Amino acid sequence: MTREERLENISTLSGTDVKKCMKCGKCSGRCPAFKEMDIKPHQFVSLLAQGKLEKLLECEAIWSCLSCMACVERCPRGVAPAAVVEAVRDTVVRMQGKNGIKAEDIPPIVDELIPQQLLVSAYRKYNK
Amino acid sequence: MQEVTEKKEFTPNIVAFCCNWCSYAGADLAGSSRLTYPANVKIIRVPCSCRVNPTFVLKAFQQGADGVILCGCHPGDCHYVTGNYYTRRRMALLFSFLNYMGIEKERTRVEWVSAAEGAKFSEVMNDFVKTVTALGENKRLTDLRVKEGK
Amino acid sequence: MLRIAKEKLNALYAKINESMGLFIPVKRAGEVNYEIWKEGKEVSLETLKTVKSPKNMFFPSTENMMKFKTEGKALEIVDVRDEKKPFVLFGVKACDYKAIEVLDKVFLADPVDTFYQARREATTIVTLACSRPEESCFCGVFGIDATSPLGDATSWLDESYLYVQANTEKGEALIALIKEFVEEGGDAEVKAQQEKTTEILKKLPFAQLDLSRFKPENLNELFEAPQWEELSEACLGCGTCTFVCPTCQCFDIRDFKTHDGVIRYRCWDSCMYSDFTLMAHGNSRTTQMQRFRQRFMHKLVYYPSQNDGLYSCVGCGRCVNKCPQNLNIVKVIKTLGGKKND
Amino acid sequence: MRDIELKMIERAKALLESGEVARVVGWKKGEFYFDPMPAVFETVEELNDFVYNSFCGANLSKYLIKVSKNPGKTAIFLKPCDSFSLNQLFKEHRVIRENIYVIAIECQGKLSVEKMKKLGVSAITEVNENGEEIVVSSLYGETKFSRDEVLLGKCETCKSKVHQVKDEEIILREMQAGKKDRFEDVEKLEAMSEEERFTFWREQLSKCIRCNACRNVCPACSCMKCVFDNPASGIAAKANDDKFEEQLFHIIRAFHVAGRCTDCGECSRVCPQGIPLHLLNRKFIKDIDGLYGEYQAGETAEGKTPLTSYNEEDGEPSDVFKGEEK
Amino acid sequence: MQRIGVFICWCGSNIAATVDVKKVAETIKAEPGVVFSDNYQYMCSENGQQLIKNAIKEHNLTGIVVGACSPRMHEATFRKAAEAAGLNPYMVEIANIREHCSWIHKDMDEATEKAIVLVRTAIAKVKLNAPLTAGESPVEKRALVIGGGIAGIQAALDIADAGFQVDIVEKNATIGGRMAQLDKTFPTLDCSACILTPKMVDCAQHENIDILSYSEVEEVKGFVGNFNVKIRRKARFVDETKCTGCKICMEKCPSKKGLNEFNMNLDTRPAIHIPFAQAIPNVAVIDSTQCIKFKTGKCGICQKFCEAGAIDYEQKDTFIERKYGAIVVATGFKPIALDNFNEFGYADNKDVITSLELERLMNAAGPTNGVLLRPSDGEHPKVVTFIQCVGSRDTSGCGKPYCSKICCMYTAKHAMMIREKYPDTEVHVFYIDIRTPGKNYDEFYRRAVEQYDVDYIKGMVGKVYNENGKLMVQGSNLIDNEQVTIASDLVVLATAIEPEPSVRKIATLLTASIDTNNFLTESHAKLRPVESPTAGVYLAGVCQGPKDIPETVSQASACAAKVIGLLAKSKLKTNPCVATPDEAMCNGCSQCANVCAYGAITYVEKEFRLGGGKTEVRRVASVNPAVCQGCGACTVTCPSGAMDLRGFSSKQIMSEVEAICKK
Repeated sequence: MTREERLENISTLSGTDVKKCMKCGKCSGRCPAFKEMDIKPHQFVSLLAQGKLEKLLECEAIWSCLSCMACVERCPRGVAPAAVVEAVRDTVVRMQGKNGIKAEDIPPIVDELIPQQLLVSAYRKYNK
Repeated sequence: MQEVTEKKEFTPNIVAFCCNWCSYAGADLAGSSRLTYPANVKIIRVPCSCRVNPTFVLKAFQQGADGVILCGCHPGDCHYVTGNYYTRRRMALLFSFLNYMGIEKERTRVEWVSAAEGAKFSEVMNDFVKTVTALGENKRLTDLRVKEGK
Repeated sequence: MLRIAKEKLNALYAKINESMGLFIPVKRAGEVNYEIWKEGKEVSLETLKTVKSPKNMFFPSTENMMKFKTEGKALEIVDVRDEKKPFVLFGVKACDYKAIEVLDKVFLADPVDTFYQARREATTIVTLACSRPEESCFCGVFGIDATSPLGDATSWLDESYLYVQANTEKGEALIALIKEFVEEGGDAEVKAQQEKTTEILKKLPFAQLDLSRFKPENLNELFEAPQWEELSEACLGCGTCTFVCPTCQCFDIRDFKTHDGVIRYRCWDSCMYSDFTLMAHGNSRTTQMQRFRQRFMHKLVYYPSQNDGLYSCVGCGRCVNKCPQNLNIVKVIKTLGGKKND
Repeated sequence: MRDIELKMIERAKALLESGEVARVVGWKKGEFYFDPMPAVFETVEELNDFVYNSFCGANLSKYLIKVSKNPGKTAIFLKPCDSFSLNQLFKEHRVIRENIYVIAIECQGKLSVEKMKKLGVSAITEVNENGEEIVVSSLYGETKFSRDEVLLGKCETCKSKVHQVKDEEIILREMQAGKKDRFEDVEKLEAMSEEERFTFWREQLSKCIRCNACRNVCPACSCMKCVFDNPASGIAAKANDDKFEEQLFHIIRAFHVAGRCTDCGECSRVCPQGIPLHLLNRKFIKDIDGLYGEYQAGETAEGKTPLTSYNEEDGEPSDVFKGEEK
Repeated sequence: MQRIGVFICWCGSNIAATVDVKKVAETIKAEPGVVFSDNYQYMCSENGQQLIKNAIKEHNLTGIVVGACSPRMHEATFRKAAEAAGLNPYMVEIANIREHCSWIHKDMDEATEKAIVLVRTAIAKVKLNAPLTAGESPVEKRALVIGGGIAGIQAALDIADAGFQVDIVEKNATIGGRMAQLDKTFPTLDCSACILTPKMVDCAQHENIDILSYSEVEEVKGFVGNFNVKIRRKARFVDETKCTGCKICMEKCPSKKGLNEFNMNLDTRPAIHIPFAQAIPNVAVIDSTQCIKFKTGKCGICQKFCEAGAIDYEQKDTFIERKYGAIVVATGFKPIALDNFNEFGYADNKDVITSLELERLMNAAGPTNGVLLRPSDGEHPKVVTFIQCVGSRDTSGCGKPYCSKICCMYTAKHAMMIREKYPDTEVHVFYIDIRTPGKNYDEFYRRAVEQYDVDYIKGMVGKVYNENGKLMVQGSNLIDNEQVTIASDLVVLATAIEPEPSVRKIATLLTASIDTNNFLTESHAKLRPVESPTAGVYLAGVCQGPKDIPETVSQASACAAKVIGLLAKSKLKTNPCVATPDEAMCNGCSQCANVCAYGAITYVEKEFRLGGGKTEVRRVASVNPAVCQGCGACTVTCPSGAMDLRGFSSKQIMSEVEAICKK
């Protein structure tokens, strides 16, 4: 995959049109994991729009995004920053080859207090 | 193989009836916004979509049109209060009937396009041309004599 | 007498079709009409009466005559005639064959209708005798023998065979063309069928119609007859009688706009229509009674007065069967015809 | 049947004699039992030819447009289905209610000679009705039919035995509506593919000889001048040999009577080529019922038709194809 | 024989860049009937029109086709030119080769070919055109203004000053509208009431103005110059002619817990009330849903105390019908409901308020007498945070896709006023963009930042939540790429505005078109911005699009100018393109009348000759050309084709179809 194709692929995977972003920052304003993220939700959108693939692929924030979708919910323009995060994450995972967790591996390590949503999002995150 | 290439070259002839107040203005807006659609769409201006007699639609097919589309104000917004309500009934019944006679339902369409919907106008026309192109030439409802080139 | 086994007929049609067109009764969507034969079409010689008569062969319901081609402001006349192809007209009943004689007197008289003439000359007519006439038939009244029609060749049909006999050179040529299908025999069978049919013909309810008053000298009296009003009362003014009639010959000439000019064509017209012979001042016949009267006066008085007494009705009975409101020429003949009808 | 006929003659006589009406519209004898003709009776003497039997299928209501313009009242005998047509004519001001005296008559379904002939009978000389049994004598022998076998097509799907307008009635026996569903054949066609439907209608309409019988018999086709006869309309035509002409004529005709057609079935009855023209009109009726609510033309003599009214919530033209994706 | 002239316009390069105009003009010369064909750079210019006029005269043209821009642009221009040259103006057809051709196609050959077809189509039509003469209709010298806000007031005053009668129909009990609720106005910080109320008084005192308050338009019939309007005068249960506005009833009324709409429901008012001190008319109204008398049948205290005897519990809605020559729609706006924005906690926290609520809280006549106190506990807020673009520029479906236009300015105003009055208050503003086009507008906003130290944060708020009585406003600071949380005492939402919902009904009554956002559509976005597509109906204020007070007032005055121009005419030319029946073919079936929205079709009994000396009386349709609007609904209903439409006859349209389909 060329660089362009990869960018195109991220865009397709995300299913969101980053050009619709009006740079209001509401996504980052709402993000509960904001402080944990080296690249903020609005920057994901902005970086993808600018085609800055390397910055996206190098970031750590894809692992700290909770996939809570609050940014998607709040975006006034119908852009889905979390979907971009997820698309970048997929891309990174796929570039690494198959190393995700399997469903059967989870039960032994599950703490009863872990919220269900976190499990689901973790599964989304690590099983690509 | 040849048939495939021939089909590709087929450009349908589309007659679009547009009401003066909404859809014709919508087409104007598509123009002033430079929103393209294929040149084989030709527009006839009518005061209201309710001016379009089924005879005109059939006349178009007789003369070899491959698709006929009617555009009017959105129901409720008719410049003439109720005109498009009648259009809606007339054309629903006519198109259903034509299909009952075996005429491809994709050849006929009604769309409500307001004066502000230049983009919609262009989208609708692009889509309609695409649909009719895929359908191919109108053979079931045409008067072959018009094309007689003897 | 020659005969052809019925099961060979389809092969025979195919053979004829190799060198000439074949116009023959064909069943389509439940009704039998003359059509150009094609492999796979359902021929129905058994049908007594086709809905439309075979006059279509020579006088098609629509016929292109010429074309005006325009380019910008220039105009060109284009010949579009294509009526010279040889045809076999197959299965014509005695009444319909007689009707062709009636049409000939119109179209082949001076000025000759060259479209009609060309088709007529290019066609070989094979007639078919009747064996099962019905209540609406009254060809006998016009001196027609339904059991032995003429034509270029005559045929008879029974359960197993089609019997053929050539009457003219054209007929001989046709039989030569299909000789591989024919064998000798059938004289006795044909004779027996003719005798049987003749008996039935005598018993038909309209066999004894009296035409004696339909003479040129009674023209005015018949024209003024008060009964027309009542006879025509229920007439819808449709063209059914005209269009199923084997002798009606009226047509209209119209133009059709094409993408590059105009096609001038003629098509059947009916004197029953309110716009028949419409002129600038309006119509010559303004009421349905007048139009109704015109049709029957023409069949029974005007035409014979110009054609040595030949009626332009052949008693096929199609109008009797098909009139939506059951009006017909028999009712006219009975009302105005003569003593015997009373 | 005969008892009804006698009662009808009796009433017609009384009405004419009393001067209550100037004329009576009914049927008169033909050459056979099975070919009665519509007729106008102005004197008691003329009533000698009056007839009413199972072959009186013709819908007489349209004659009133012309006949009722003459001075005096016109009495008319109407079968239930014909009464719908008359009501529709009232609605369209083509006939004035005050000028008409409607006598509602019994109808047990009318018979078709065409059907008998298609079933192999020819040279018919006599027909006898024995209730449900129809005995046909011909030069070739005698045949028995059940009434249902030889019912006119329009009577098979008879929509109602209730007169929609009447001043009096002559009904001696109970009447039953048709046994066959009115929309069954339409549904069969709808279930076909576009291609199949096209072939079906192509086959049927290619038989059309453009005799205009369907139009001229139709009570809804009562225009002063039909567009097809009017050179100014731009679609006038007589020829019918080009496939488009047939389609155009029948589509426009069906559209012009849409919402006004009472489904009297006369078009199919009179077609010399046996084209099921009623299936065209019935498609409109079915669509109207389905899209805009049940509507029966001729049920009332007032109000608007489905095509001259609307509802703001009406569906879109594209909706008619929803749910039938193939 | 027809003699057609064809004129192809280049429209500078607008047409000529994609359509080979010379080729079009040349090709068309070969068309039958065409005797003249030419092209020119700007047909609509003086010289272009002269070219047309000369050709008509020199070549005795019987009809002309102009291949140019949309007929909606210049059809009238070319008709006038034709008329000036002695040709009937209706013998002109326009082929739209700009909007429908050159502007949408890129390929020169393709566009040229299409232009030729479009011109041929217009030729086919014009050959069947018939000269038409416009009829005349009288003009009712009275205008109706729907809505009594600043737009309606300004329009009414201007029209009335020109000497014409004006009625203002206002659905509320007083005129004044939204502007009456405002505290100060930007960019000058004038007191809103101080500049509005004198105008309200002017209205009340103007001899030519009739204020129909507490009234609604029920039905509109007729057409430009001749509207017939039915107005519902809602029962206010107080006789308007007797009430002196003494307010004793308000004092005595025992039911005082009604929400005060004028103060955005921030306080209460009695069941019988005058909306605000300077209300016009200064007449009370009873809220019958609240009034004890209406609910239980007992009470009647106000009646007892009313010295003027103005109280009438039996009052019913009444209707008046009036004729108008012109109508101005000025129905105004309302802030959107915030149901879709629970992230800002509006419903859960009393101290999250809208800007319009803040206006009332700041206003001396408001619930707090102008002292800024927070609604929850009446404390003075120390930290105030503003959030802009709440519901505006929102394409997610929760809010409105457009910019509400006024929020940037009023938020700056609010921020500044708070800082001015309460310098100890900390003010933050979350914004996406600051939009301040307008005279002295940006300067105004900069003053808030530079002079008043308002903290403008570029970024949007993600959520507002309550933590120990503090409103935590969490949002992003995009410049610093930080997420910030501001503990605030009061949060003000700059809520998007939308057209007053009743405008939909009014649009339907007036057959004025409305866009997807419920804004009324103007006739032309640039050149006819105050006219609705319905002749005789004009648009003022926010009903047409978001705008501030100066813009609204300008538009209202522009409307007035249009109305005055219309009413000053003694007669109007009517559209000659109306339906006409061919009586000889009419069946009299009434179907056409059933579909006529204007009641233009009636039936007459007419005698016809049948020939042979006989005659027949038949019922036939008759069209009133002054009432017919020319939609053509009747033409399709007529099965015999007896009904046709002038200017758009069946034959004309069919000939256009033929010309288009010709390949």
